[in-house]
Order: sequence, then structure tokens, then C-alpha cells
Amino acid sequence: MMGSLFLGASVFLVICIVLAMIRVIKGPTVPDRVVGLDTINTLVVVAMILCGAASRESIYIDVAIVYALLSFITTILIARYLEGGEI
Amino acid sequence: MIHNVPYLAAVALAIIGLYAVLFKRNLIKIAIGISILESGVNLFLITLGYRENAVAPIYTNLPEGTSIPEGMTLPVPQALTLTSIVIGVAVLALMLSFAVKIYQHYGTLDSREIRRLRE
Amino acid sequence: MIVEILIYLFIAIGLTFNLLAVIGLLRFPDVYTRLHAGTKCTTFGSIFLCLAVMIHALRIWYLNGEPSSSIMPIHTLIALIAILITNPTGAHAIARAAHRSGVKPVKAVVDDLEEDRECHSKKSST
Amino acid sequence: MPFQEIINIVLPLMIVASAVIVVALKDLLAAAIALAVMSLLLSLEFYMLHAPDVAIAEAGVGACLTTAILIFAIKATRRMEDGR
Amino acid sequence: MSEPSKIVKTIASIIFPFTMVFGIYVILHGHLTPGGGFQGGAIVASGIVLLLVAFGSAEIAKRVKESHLSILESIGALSFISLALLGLSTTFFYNFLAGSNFIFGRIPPFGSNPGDMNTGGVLPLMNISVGLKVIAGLSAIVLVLSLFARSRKQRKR
Amino acid sequence: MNKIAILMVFIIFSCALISTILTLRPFGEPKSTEMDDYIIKNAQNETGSNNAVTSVVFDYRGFDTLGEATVLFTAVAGVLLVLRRNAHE
Amino acid sequence: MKAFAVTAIVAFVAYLILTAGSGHLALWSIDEIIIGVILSIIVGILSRGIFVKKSYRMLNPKRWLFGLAYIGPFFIAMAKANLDVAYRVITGKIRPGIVKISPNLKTDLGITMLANSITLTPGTLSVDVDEKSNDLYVHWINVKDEAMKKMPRDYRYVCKNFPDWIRRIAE
Repeated sequence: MMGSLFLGASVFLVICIVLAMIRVIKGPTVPDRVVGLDTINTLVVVAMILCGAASRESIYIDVAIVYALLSFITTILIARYLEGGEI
Repeated sequence: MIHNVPYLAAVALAIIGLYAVLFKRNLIKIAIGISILESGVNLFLITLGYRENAVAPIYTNLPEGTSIPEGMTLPVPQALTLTSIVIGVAVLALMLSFAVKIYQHYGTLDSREIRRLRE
Repeated sequence: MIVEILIYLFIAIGLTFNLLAVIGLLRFPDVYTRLHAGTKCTTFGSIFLCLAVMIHALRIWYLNGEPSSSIMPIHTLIALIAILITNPTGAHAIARAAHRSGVKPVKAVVDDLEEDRECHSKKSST
Repeated sequence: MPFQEIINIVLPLMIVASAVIVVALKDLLAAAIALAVMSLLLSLEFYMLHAPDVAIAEAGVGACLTTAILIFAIKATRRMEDGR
Repeated sequence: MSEPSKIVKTIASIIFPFTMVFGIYVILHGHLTPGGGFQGGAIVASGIVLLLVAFGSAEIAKRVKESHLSILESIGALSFISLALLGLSTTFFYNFLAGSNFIFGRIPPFGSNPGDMNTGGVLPLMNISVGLKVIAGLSAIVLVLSLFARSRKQRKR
Repeated sequence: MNKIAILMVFIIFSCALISTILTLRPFGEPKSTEMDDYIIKNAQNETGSNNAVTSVVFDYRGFDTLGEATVLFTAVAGVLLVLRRNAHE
Repeated sequence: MKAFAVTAIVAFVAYLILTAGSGHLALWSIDEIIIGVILSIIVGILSRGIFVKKSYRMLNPKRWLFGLAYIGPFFIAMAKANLDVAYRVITGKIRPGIVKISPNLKTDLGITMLANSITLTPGTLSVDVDEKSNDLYVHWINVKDEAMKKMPRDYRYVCKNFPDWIRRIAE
């Protein structure tokens, strides 16, 4: 019961990711694309947590923590490149 | 046919990667193409090992009522993919360092131009 | 029973705000306003979705009583804290990089940062 | 489980779409960003196929290290694919 | 112009120890939860990328020298091969510690269990050695590439 | 001439890949061999590890990991060899 | 030495939170605790000068209590922020601008907390920070005319009384 509820929520999130990818495809400048990437990061972390809860596996949530910590590094790396500083 | 979409996606990734390797002229783009090809192979291997209504082959806090051999995905393809990913990043780094060095020598990243300049 | 209603409510709120974030990402005209939508709404929505998962897991822990069922709520909390810390900082980094790489805010009424930077460059050049 | 099937149909299509963008874009920095999106979605797909080990490896390598190496290489050479 | 902003620096200094703790957690719990030597090594190397981005390579040069990295890599490779060789009385890569009631020598009960750190035989030790190797290798790659990019840029000026 | 050869290679490879896919088993029902069932059943007893993937990586197929470590070492050595001399100049 | 101790203790606590539920010794097993001690020493050595710089101000428990109390108004402001963004997404009414505010915060941690709170609260997004005077440049989605009159802009229009809260927490 609860499992299919969480899975349905993650299907909805996947559809949100499809919409956010339109911004990554269209984005006229590179910062627009980075904004899309950032949004997709958060959505994917939440989708992972929901699917872990749906399949009743508590150990799956570690993957979400890894993503939440590491996606930040990618974002500031690209931001540093864009503002022209030495990395 | 509609259920076989992951297989088709794996093949499509491989074909896209192959296209980038064969038809693009920028060396960094070629390296990216090889990376995409390798992602396709990884996806194919993982898809081969997937079982419907199964969980990962890890016994820690397994949900109750899992039948032991049938209720788990196959572990061997996952292990192979694991080694493949680390090899992939190492090889990508090697290719990119060669590309950077070539740019330093010839001042261009175009593969045909480099071939012409070398002669 | 009331717990289930709470879970349904939280999931509905979270999904609504995530959808709003994505629509805002598509509709707004420039980088800064898109960042408004993409940061605030996704953070808020993910707080509620994580809370729903945590309530569900805490109920299992309460019914079950084994220490090993405490792993799921605690790890979800850690992931939520990581999102809460890193998300606004990433937005700040992107906004700063966009402004420095020359993206101007569309239809801006006032731009103090641009004025200050021009003043600064004039001073240093003279 | 129809939801699982929907996810397993939509996600691979998105992965292929992002791969097409990677090859089509002329700006190498944008291509690197699209590659990061692709590896993100690939990791989610691995997760849905119940391979969390591989998902963690793809997350750690694809989210940070591949992008970092690519951006360092782009910084050492030049950003556009063709043109001076 | 070239410094990253104060906010990014502060958040990076807060995040960095937790990234390290989580990476080592993933390495050490490789035989219980998803993870292992490669994954944890990639996470720790990403932590080093975070330092590189937020504080510049001077900060890293204070802490880590190239000789440290090569020593780490050698230690990892040597301990991996010697752990494999120690089981040679039966076969190469024989798990000689499992079931011996020595360190890491317990056998978990069959089926679902909450996970015990003291199991797994040589697998945790191998995880640690491969983790050291991956940390050293990937950080060396990233550091050398970033140094090269910087030296190129200075020459252009 | 050269371009036509490349195009031929591309088309042949693509056709081979697509025709392979059409003959595969349906998604989600793999042919489970004896090896996989053996590993899933006995990994916990033989290696004492809860995670079957780790026991495959380091125990049943340790040679693969050895090869992987060699490749990683070679790649790192190659990168250092190519780039390091330049950083010192 | 003190920096090392603080970092190691924080790492140890983080490890304990990560491995909660592993045994019956009040949620932890004895093996995990032994390994946690070793790990915290390693992490302390690795990141001794990064996590704690010079000030030990945050060791005071009163500041942590204020930090907990800060969650309440912050969450209310965040809910308002989201309703506001929802309104602007649907109607498309925006009047953006970048304004400069001087909240007079001195420490790095304080300015970081303020910037992150500003990013998550109604209609504002921190764009840049002045390295010397700690002035914040804020992108405001709906600029009010009252705030534009004086040149050192009044920060109460942008971020209510958050600087006072943060002064109590971090300074």
C-alpha cells in the first residue's frame, strides 16, 4: 500500500525531471543549464529516498546521501570555471 | 517490445558513442564519445542481471519474505560493472591528458589537422 | 489512521511544490528568477517528502521495536540536512558566476552590484 | 507493479536524449554539463534496477570526478569545439 | 577576482570532514552495505576536489605531498597482493580469515541479519587496501591535471 | 573514399548491435545459471560477508580486481608521465 | 591541539549517527565504537586546520539553543516564500533588481548563515558578498519603492529581523 504510494510519487518526480531537462536542452547560456542540473540533482536525491522507502530497504538510502554531498562539488566547480578564477 | 526499452537504450547509447568516435573531429569530443559508449555497455550488463520483483543481493536488513535465490538480482554482472566504471574513469583521464599534451604541441584539437601537421 | 493521512498530505504538498519549481524553471525569463524557483521550491518540497518517509519509517520502528529499523529515519534525516546545507550555497555560487560572466538581470529596476563594480573599476583605472 | 515499468521506460529514453544532446552541443562546457546529467540519470536507473553498489560507484565517479577532469582539460585547451 | 566567495569557503570547510567520514564509512562497511573500496575511494577523492576548488592548490600542498600519495598507492597495492598471497596454501585469493574467530573472523547467520562489523574475513582488509589505492590514484590524477591547467594559463599571459 | 569506409563500419556495427538485441530474452527474466544461484546461496557461509557483490569482487573473482588495479596503476603512471614534466618547467 | 580535538569529536559523533542501529549497546555495537575512535583520529589529522579556524565561539551551548529556536521563524518565512514564488510562477508578475544591504555581521559563519537564510526566504537570493565589509548583494524579485529611498538600504525590508537572530547565534 505505502510502497506503491511512494513509487507513484517517484514516478511523478521522474516526470518533473523530464520537464527540468527541457531547460537543460534549451538553456540559451551555460548558467541556465547549470540551474537545470542543480534542480535535477535535488529531484534525483528525493526520488532515490522515495524508492528506498518503497522497496523497504534501509541500506539503499546511503546512495542518496552520496549524491546530496557530491552534486554540490560539481555545481561549485562549474561556477568557478564560469567566473574565470583559477580552479 | 515496450518492456525491452532498457536494452534498446543501451544499444542506442553504444551507437551514439560510436557516432561521436567516428565522425567528430575534436579530440575531447571523441573522449566523451568513448565515455558514452562505455555507459551503454554498463547499462547493458546491469540490465542483463535484473530480475523482476527482486532486491539487491545484500543480506543486511533484508525485507521479510524474500525468497533467497529467486528474489535477488544476479551479483556477477554488478561486480563486473563495478570494475568497469573505475577503469573507465582512469582511461578517460589518460585520454584527456594526451589530448591536452597534443594541444600544447600543435595548438589545435582537430584530429585531421593534427595528422596533416605531423607529416 | 491519522498517521496515514499525514503521510498523504505531506506527499501531496511536496509533489506540488516540486512541480511548481519545474514550471517556474521553464517560465521565468532569466537566470536569477529561475534560480529563485529552482532553489526555494525544490528545497521546500524535498523537506516535506523526506518528512513523509521519516514518519513512515518511524512508525515502523515504533511497531517493530528493533534497533536496526532505526537506520532508515536517521539516514533520511542526514540526506535532508545535506540538501538543506548545500542547495542554497550552490544557488549562491551559480548566481555569482552568472553575474561575473556578464549575464544581466532582465527588466531590472536597480542593480547596485553593477554600479559598485563600475565605480571600483573607474577608481582603479584612474 | 506498473509504476516500476513506467520508470523503466521513461528513464532510458531520457538517458538517450541527454546522450544525443552531449554529442550535438558545440560548446564543450555545456556538453560536460549534459554528460553530468546523463550520468546522474544513469545512476538513478541503476538504482531502480536494484544495483545500489553500481549506483554509488556511478554517483561518486560520474557526479564529481568525470566532470572535474573534463573541466580541467577544457580549461587547459579551449572551450568551443571548432573555431579558434 | 580569483578568490571564491566567503560563503562557499565556509560551507566547504563544514562539508569536508563529513565527506571524509562518509567516504571512510563506505570503505569500512563494504561487506555490509552497498559500497566498498572503489566507491569510498571515489568519495574521498571527491573531497579532495572540494578542497581544490574552495581553497586552491596551495592549501593542499600544505597537507599532502606527492611522496605521500605514491607511498599510499604502494601500500595499497602491496597489501592487496600480499593478502591474496597469504591464502596461497589453498588457492590465490582464498579467504583464510573467514570462520577462524580471529579478527573479522565471524560468520553471520544465514538470511536476513542486522549486520555485524566483525565478519567478512579478508574482505574488509582488501577493501581498505583497494580504497587506499583508489584514493591515491584518483587524487594524483586530479591534482596533476589541475596543476597543468594552471601552468598553461599562466604561460598564455 | 575514407569517409565511405567509416560510414560502412558505422552502419555494419549498428546493424549488428540492433540485430543482437532482437534475439535477447525479455527484460526482467534472466536465465539464472547455476553459478549465480550458488553464489547467492553460499556467499554468506563461505566468505562471511553480507554483501554478495563484494564477495564476488574480492573473493570469487579476485583476479578481475587484480587486473583492474593494474589498469588503474598504469593509467595513473601514464598521466603522471605525460603531464608532470611540464608542470615543473 | 584544541582544533584537532574538536574536529575528532565532531567526526566521532557523525560516525555514531551514521551507524546507529547496529547493535544492542544502546543502538551501537562495541566494534563500531572502536572503529569510530580510530576513524575520528584519522579525520581529525586530515582536516585539523579546515573545520575549525581560530574562534571557538560555537562551543557555547547557549548558541545552539538559539539555533534551535531559530528554526521556527525560519520555517514560517520559508513557507511564505514558497507561496510567494507560487504566486509569481502562476501570474508572472516580477519586478526584479539587485540591492545592497549592510547587516553589520562580522564573522564568516554569521554571514554564511544569513546568506543561506536569505536564499531560502521570500523573494530574495544572495548574489555576491563583499569580502571586506561583509555587505550582501541581494537579488530581489519584487523591489518595493520604500526600500529604495535611503542609500544604505534598510535590511528590514529584505530579511526582516534575521540579522538579529544570527547575531545571537553566531557572534
